[in-house]
Amino acid sequence: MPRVVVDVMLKPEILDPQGRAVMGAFARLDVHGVADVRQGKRFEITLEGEPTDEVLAGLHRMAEELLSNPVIESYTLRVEDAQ
Amino acid sequence: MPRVVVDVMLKPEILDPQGRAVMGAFARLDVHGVADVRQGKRFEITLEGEPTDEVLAGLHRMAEELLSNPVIESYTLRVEDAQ
Amino acid sequence: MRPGGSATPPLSGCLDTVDRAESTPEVAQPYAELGLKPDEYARICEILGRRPTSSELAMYSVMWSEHCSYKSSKVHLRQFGDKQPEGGWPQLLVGIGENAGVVDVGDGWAVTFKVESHNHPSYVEPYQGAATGIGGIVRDILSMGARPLAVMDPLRFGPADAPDTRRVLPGVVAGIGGYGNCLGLPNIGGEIVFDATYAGNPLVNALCIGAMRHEDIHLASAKGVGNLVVLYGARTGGDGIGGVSVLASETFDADGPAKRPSVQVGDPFMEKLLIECTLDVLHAGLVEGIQDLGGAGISCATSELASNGEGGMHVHLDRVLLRDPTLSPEEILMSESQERMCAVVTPDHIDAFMDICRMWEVEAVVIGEVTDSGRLTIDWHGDRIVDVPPRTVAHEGPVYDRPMHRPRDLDALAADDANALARPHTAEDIRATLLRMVASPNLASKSWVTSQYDRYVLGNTVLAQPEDAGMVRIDEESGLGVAVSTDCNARFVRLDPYEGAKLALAESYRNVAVTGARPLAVTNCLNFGSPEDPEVMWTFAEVVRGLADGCLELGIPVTGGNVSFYNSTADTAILPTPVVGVLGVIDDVERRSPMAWGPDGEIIYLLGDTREDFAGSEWAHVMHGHLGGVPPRADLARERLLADIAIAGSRDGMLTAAHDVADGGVAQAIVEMALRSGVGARVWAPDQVTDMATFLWSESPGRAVVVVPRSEEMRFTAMCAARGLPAHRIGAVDSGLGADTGYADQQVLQMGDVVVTLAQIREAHDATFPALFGA
Amino acid sequence: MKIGVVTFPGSLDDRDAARAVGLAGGDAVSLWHGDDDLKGVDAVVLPGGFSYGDYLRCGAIARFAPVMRTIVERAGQGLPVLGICNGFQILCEAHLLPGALTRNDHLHFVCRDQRLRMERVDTDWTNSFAVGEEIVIPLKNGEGGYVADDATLDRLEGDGLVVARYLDVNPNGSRRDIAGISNPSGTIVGLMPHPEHAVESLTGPSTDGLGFFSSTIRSLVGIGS
Ligand SMILES: Nc1ncnc2c1ncn2[C@@H]1O[C@H](COP(=O)(O)OP(=O)(O)O)[C@@H](O)[C@H]1O
Ligand SMILES: [Mg+2]
Repeated sequence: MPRVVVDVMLKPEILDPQGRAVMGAFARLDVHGVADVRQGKRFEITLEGEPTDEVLAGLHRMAEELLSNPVIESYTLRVEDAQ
Repeated sequence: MPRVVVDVMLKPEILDPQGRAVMGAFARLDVHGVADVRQGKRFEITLEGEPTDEVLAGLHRMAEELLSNPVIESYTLRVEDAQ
Repeated sequence: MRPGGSATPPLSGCLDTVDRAESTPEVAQPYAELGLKPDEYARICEILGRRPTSSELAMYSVMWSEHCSYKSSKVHLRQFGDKQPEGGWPQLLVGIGENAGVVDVGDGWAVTFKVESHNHPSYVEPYQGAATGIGGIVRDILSMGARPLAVMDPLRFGPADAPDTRRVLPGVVAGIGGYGNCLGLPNIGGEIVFDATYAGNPLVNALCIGAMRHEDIHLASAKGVGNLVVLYGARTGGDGIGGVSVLASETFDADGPAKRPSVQVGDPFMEKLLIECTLDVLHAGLVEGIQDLGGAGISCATSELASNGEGGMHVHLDRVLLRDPTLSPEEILMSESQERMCAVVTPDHIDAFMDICRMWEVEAVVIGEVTDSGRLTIDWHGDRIVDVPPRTVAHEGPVYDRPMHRPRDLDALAADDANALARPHTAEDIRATLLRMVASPNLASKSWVTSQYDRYVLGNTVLAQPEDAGMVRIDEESGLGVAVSTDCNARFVRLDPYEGAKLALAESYRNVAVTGARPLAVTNCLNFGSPEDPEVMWTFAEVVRGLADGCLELGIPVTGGNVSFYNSTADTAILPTPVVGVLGVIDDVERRSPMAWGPDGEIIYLLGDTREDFAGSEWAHVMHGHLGGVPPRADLARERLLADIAIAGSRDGMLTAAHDVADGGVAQAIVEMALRSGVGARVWAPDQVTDMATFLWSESPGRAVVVVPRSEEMRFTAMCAARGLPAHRIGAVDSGLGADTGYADQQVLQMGDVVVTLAQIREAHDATFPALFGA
Repeated sequence: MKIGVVTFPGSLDDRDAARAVGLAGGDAVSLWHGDDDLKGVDAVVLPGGFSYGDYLRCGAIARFAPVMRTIVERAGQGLPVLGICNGFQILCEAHLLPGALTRNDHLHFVCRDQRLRMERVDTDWTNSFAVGEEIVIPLKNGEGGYVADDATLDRLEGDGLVVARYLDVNPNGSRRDIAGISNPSGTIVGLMPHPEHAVESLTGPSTDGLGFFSSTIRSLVGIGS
């Protein structure tokens, strides 16, 4: 079945305490060479049928209104074939 | 700068209350044609230099031990060029 | 000077230094976009003897804003200081003007508490707005040297069933819980009130209480020339500086304004580290002066510290650790990034200070030093960008005595008598009213909200929601504790601001006293519409006058607070909402009176007089959608007497339970006590009141329901009689009523002829919030 | 009896756990996350809270603290360890106990007085209770749903490793109403609800929580099983 993936990340200018905590852990665990870590959300949406324009329009609306908070987050949406 | 993306998802057999809540909201908001929603985490890791084998090995170790909990989650890791 | 004017090209691409400001007096500055009036801008130029640099403009504009300078409210707030007993307030250790006032609670302990608003940010982004509201007030308490002990959250929302309330309320609640729970502070109380006027303008007020030993009190002042100024905590980012981007864009970026978030994001984990780190450096004696970074960030902290101290400070702004390296100096000065503190440290203590920061993994950097120049000077990579007298920034902002006018509709409102509304008379109607009232959003169970808050952490919570006041133990050895309540029936305030303010004070005072704690001090958060509206301003002035008079009558000082103006949408101002917090002390928390009554046979007394007081009542609001009439007058002498009796009754073991009577009247008080204990009761109207609806739902002030074991009845009623407080025997706790009333095996509440099971009441009471906001 | 209470950055109930140890008659010793020295304690409590802000996953970062290295090693040799709430999460993340704790099924943080049934009472932390005893202690968590695959759950049940189960309501969607589990030898116990908040009638819903702390003291002096 086709799958839509929505990635939601905090906008770059917004503080990401989670990403920072992970950065800190990397350092303590001797992982080097990392400049920055940001943590966001990933939604895997399995469709019942084909990704028609109508379905995708609905999902874009959801990505904008429900899955992300446009005040602090931005999203990307793409169609994938599920393996 | 090159970027590594790690996606962490709950294993399929583990209940995902967040994904389920999103499903429920889709239905209430009249978005149809969706069979399933799963919510996971996305890490965007910006590297200081090139994604050498050593750096990637360290990040794989982190993805396995820190970013995901293998008891309930699985991960994928890939190198991307940041735009 | 010629402020404004678009003829002169703006600066571009270079740093606006003091030298440059001197040599380019003609440069146009966007002061209006930053909220400054032409005469305010002119005054800045006059103070400096030149035009301000863009950094100076940033500082003045934010520090002279309504929020930071109290320019519209100052002339009125003075009454809190002026109206005091001869010889001053004995309990006051630190008064208004510091981050928070401090009161003496005995045994060498001092307590500080304060309430602040975070209304507008919480409307834009409910979760983060509310979360950072908690974070901000906690830092105010911390900066006095106190360990924060607990938080409370007085909230107001638009109609409970409005779609926007469904967006705002769950987000606000999750934000308060998300931040407070992670910080490890118990949430011990608050308010949730719905009214149409708050649609589009919710009120999110946050209160924090802290305690310290007397010798640990710290103040925000930069003393000791040569001492170092340390900025520690989170890195500075672009949070909350949407407004100042106009400066950055004109000065630095020809391609238009940089993208700057106007939303601040909180990191409660960092705040927890900041608390522990700060208490460690304070207790190690490493700090001369300390200040939190709140609304105006570094601008506020440096100018206030300097202004309160020797008067001089020099800052190297480029040393500030940044989260976003593209920030301009103006933006750094105005950034509202959360979880930062500023300390003044002597040079020989700086290493020890830094060690403690490292231990808590808190970043710290010396950004400047105390000087005797009388000036606050700030450099950016060696160039002077600020050179100002700090008092003019921090304390000598503009003051307005704004025009006032009594609202034109007040007489018409008063004439619209609530006592004339149709009341239920038959048992059936009364029963239906009872079930509808307990399920109405303002009276319904709030546990949907409060179960999202940790009330146990720290292990000293003695009373928490839904009790009348939150109570925490301060000293585990002696049992010394404090109780705090916040209250405001804004409908009373709307109908009569002067009396309404006193009634809010009286209610909060009473809520503290019925737990057995002796009221000691007051904080307030005055939430109003636009001060530029003369009717709002008049109402504000009346409220302050009422509060100040009331505090004098009750013998408790205002120790601090906050004013939030501009709470209005295009066509409506909010109900005037002066949230009043009262703090009380109890020598031994074991002696507290909870809300739940005890076993069978205990006698229920109603203390005080019941009159026909339906104006502004919840009953008029729920059953008739009515707001009008003349609210009751506050009788503060009676409130003092009631408090004395409640406190003595608790202390001497004469009371098993006590509950204040307010919103929803005696009916609501009895219902809450019964639900809390799970045991039924029989209740009847006192002789004084013939009309059952008046007995049940009138909101006459100065009343409380208390429960007395039979063995104490004589002693208790004798005490009331001797002191002249009416005590009406209105019922008895009775777990066996079910059998007599046709509900065998059930707990039953009988009020007059009305019989209802606790299960029925509970169902109505509990269902409302889940139905509105999800299970 | 010296019982260590670990403080991680973001630990919140460490003071409470220390108080509970004291009320039960033990000596609480504070242990610092960055120290790998256990200061000679006879048992360890990993307290509740939000170590590292609960960022990433609860307990995921704390698990790597230096003190945990020593605790994992000593736990393998039989040192009694109790993990409460965040401490339970850390124990699972450190693989000292099986399974994991996930987001509550209703997605809210929940704070309530929770009734539990005690099921395994021969551990170092529960030997003061009777089998089937019902107790009420506070529960407060956002990620307290216990999950494990069916095989693990069956093994936990079959080997009698479930220490306590939720009664009345399942507050977080835990599989099989599990509120706490133990290792086979009963030295390590993880518990989602908070016994340290039920040690004084003044501040807790009961004093039922004291039993957990007095149990270790009993077993350390050799009274327990
Ligand atoms: N309504 C009020 N009643 C009493 N004091 C007030 C009120 N509003 C503000 N204050 C006092 O004015 C001072 C400045 O307030 P504010 O700038 O909000 O302080 P901070 O920046 O520390 O939060 C504080 O001492 C505060 O308590
Ligand atoms: Mg302050």
